[in-house]
Amino acid sequence: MTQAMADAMRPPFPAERGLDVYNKKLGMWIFLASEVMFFGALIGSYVILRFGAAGDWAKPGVVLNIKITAFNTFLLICSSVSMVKAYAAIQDGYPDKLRFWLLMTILGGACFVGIQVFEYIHLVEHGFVPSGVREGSELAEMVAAGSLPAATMGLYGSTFFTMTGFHGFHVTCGVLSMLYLYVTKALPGKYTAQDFAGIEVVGLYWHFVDLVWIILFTIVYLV
Amino acid sequence: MTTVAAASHTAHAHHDDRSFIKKYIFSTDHKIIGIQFLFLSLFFLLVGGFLAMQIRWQLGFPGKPMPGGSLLPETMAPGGVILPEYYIQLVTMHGTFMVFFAIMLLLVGVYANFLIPLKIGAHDMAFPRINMASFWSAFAAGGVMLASMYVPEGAARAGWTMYAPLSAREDLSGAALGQQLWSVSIILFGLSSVLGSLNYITTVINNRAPGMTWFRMPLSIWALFITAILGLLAVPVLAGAAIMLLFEQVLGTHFFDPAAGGQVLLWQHLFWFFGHPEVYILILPAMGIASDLIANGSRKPIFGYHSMVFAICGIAFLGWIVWGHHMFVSGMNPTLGSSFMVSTLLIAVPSAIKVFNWMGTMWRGNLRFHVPMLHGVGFVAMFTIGGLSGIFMAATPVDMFIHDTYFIVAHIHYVLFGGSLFAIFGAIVYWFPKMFGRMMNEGWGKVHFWLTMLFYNMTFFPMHNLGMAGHMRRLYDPNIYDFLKPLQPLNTFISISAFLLFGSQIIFFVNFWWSMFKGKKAPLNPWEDNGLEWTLPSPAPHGNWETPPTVYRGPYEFSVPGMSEDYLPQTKKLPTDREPAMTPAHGH
Amino acid sequence: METAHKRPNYILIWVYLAVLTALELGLAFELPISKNVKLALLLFLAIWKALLVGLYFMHLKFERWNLRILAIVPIPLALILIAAGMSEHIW
Amino acid sequence: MAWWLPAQASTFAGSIDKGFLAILIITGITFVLVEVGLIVFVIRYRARPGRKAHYTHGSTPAEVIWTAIPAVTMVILGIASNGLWVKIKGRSSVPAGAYTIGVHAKQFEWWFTYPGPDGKLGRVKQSLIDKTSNPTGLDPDDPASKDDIVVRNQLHVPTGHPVVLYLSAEDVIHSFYVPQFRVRQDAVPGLEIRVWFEATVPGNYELGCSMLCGMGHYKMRAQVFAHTQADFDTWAADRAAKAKGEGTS
Repeated sequence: MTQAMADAMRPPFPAERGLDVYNKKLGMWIFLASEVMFFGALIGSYVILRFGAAGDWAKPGVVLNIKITAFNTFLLICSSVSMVKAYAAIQDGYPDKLRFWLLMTILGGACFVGIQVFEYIHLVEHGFVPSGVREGSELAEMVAAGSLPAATMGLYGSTFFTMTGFHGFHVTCGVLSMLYLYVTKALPGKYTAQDFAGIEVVGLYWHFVDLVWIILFTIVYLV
Repeated sequence: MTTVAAASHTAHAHHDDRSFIKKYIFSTDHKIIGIQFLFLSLFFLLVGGFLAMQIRWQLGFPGKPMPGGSLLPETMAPGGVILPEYYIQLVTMHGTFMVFFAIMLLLVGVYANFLIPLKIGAHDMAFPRINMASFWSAFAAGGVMLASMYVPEGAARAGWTMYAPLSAREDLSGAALGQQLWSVSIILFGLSSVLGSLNYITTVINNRAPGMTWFRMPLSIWALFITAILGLLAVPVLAGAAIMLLFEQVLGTHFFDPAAGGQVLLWQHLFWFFGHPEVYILILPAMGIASDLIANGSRKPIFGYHSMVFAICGIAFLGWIVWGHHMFVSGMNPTLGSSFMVSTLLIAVPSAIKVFNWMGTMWRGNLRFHVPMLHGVGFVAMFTIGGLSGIFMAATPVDMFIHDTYFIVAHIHYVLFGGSLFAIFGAIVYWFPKMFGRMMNEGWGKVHFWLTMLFYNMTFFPMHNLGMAGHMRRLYDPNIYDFLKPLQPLNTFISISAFLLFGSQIIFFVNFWWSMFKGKKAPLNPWEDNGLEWTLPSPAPHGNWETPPTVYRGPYEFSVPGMSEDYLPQTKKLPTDREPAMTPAHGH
Repeated sequence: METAHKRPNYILIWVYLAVLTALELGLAFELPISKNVKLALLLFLAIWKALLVGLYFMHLKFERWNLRILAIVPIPLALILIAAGMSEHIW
Repeated sequence: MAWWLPAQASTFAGSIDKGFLAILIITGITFVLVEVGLIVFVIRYRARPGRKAHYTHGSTPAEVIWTAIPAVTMVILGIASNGLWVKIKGRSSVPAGAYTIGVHAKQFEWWFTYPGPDGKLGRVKQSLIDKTSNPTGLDPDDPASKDDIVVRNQLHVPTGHPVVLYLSAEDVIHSFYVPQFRVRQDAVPGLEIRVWFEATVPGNYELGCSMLCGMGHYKMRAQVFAHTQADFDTWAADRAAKAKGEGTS
């Protein structure tokens, strides 16, 4: 970022030299550090539980639909690119391009959440629930037939829904805050090449959520 | 709530055009938020104290009807006699309220909020609205926790550490809604804590006044800054664990359920991974505040400022790799036990550095025993006992004997009451003028200090002996055991001392409220201190400074040779001082 | 004053991410390699992707070190927790 | 002596007490040093008119001294304690030929399983647990379980012979604690934890749960009988004969 831009987003109060990053951006990075610990606790519990589990884990793709989730992953990656394009656009001073790319990002995120909700409904219908496998469901029959390991299905359900659920919650928060910025700031054209703090900050959050999904997709769906 | 209503009387001197609600209830001013936190946390301190008195009644006079106990419902204490299930709720809620809602809010909520902008010379926090959200989510968390005591089956009853599976299964604990509300409250509390922490960290990094370099910051600010980092990174782990616990209770997940492959020790690892940094969250700010009080009272620069800073950082760093010492006898891998023992013992080093530096500060000083100084010295004396008794628990073989006995109860109270709470009392008296524009009564403050010191030691010191005799924690009636029967007189003695200790807090309580309305009007700088906050009127106005202060030196320049006064404010420019190389101001 | 920083080619990063995701998907099928090798490869690809997002989209590559430290600090802490938790099962 | 450490009744009770006393001496010296120092400073350096405090920012040699001394002390203490820790709780610490007893903890009672004449504990299965007929879940299909003796709330141990306990918990975490033996170990659901000790003094002791396990935690108590080896053998034979006579375990 250029010095002049950085200065515009600095508080007007003279201060001892800090991190040379404006407050909102620094605050977002600090918040993300705490988010790393939050997801670290959830993912760490999953790793510890799976590592110590008595039996095998269900094979990838048997319970979860990898294809639709792979598409969802792709969607989230695309929305990350559109977010960064929005950021580049306003940095260069094109508010109309910003509006376009931001809208794309919002749509991408909304689709991701929609598909995840669809996936959840589908899974629950098949009998995959946070407590494991629902009695008398399609999956319960598979467990009985031995094509799914009975010993670890409870942990599978617990960890899957907790991790992806909280990720989905974060995506939803991201979509809502981008929508808020889109309506209150981007549409009225309040962002300029000198002041686009909101876009950069929400972008950082959005990329972080994408980053978490990249890890989750690999360790939950593919391993 | 009384807390907010009372805030309204505090500052009528500065009339600005904000409405009453904006000014005192949904305020974004860090000082008002700090005062809100003060009322909230003092309220919970009182609640926690009441619970402790009930615990002590049962232990001192087991099975006897408690005075006023007939007011409690049949499900808690029929005829005033405490029931076992109510007793473990008392134990659980006393720990929860005191750790999360009293001490942590008093230090991190009140003093981080109130002091950071004032002491580094900022207008306000970096994110005032997030700051307000932090208070209101703490308020909600406290409300939920308080409400959980009034649901039909009563409050959570698995101890403040909430060990699963007892906490996770209602058929084993006997409480469903109470346990769930505990989890919900802790999740809200985690949110509040993260919002607060990110605010404190950003403010300290970016919003220091010109000349306020890192090594000119008061130790209280250093401690609060490091504490905020600990809170930022540790509390999300607790929130994650509490979420898993809530899902276990509500959705029937299996994280901690061995029958379905879950792991019981996972909860303990998560809880103590948060819990040990939490212990330092509860003591580091008290150490920082005590440093400020002792330097001021000794009229001497703090001894070894840099090593004090490094000791704070060292404690914070070691705090991440010692959590296993809470789990030596939990069935944890014994090799981990060995490594956790070594890292735990090493914490004695920075703690010793701090104690000796406080003594070094007093050495050849000119000690003024105002009430805050008394509390500062009391802090050092009592924290030393708490720190030393920790070494017994750190040594694994000895811990095997005294783990989960009253020895650990004595230890934690020496650190949290003798340490943190003494520093907090000192801090309240010390910054009372900046908060409310009046001084607290000096004489009654001294009476309160000495009575507290006396009864506090009478209450908690004998607990070491209880623990050495093998008295387990959280026993409803120790007389079940033959070998504990001879300890009953000691337990009764402790209980009577505890009642007297609680009684002497009334003095503080009355002094606090009386001084708020009738106390002596406070001058600008009643303690003749160097800090930036003392250049402001008492109480400090909204927005703090019209023009930012410029800082020329560290905060502990007392008794500088050649000066007529024995203090030298940070903002006073001497002919030899150079202007700081500050970053220029930028307009919009 | 100019755009002193080099702006990365975001579309190229996007192509990278898409290709790496496709590679991961390929690894999810039954392959004649051991489970551990597969796990290592998948983790490697995931970390690569995560680094691409962190370094380019979140601009960590163009930030000062003190901001990078902020982003890195929590990771070893989380790893310590995981390592201790896992060590319960290997003694 | 009720306010001091309880009597020593196991082989490592003496070592643990020595560790306790060593730490008590180290901390005691520090305690006296600090508290007396504080009192002296408070009196000697109290404010008097016309006096000014000595202006100093510290002293590096002093910092080095009070960093180094605690550091060295703590490292020595750690090394010394670790030997004892490994001896008591280490992976391969259980002495060969130790007498095996199964301990099953549940809300709010202790169940002890003695191996009987064959010296082997039968297999247990959580799924077989029945409150009245099979409180510890002993598997009747295992030949080793046929002669096992199951006793509620009474732990009998021989003196002069190491005993290894296999701790299990049925519902929540409990903690096995006999103060005179200086031994404590949590019993954790889902884990089988070994803990050993060797009683030295015959007598009656008390075993308590030291981990909050629910509203009956306070009364989760069992009696411990440390017998001489001869008495213990008589007791065990007696119980075995009784069990045979009843035809059930």
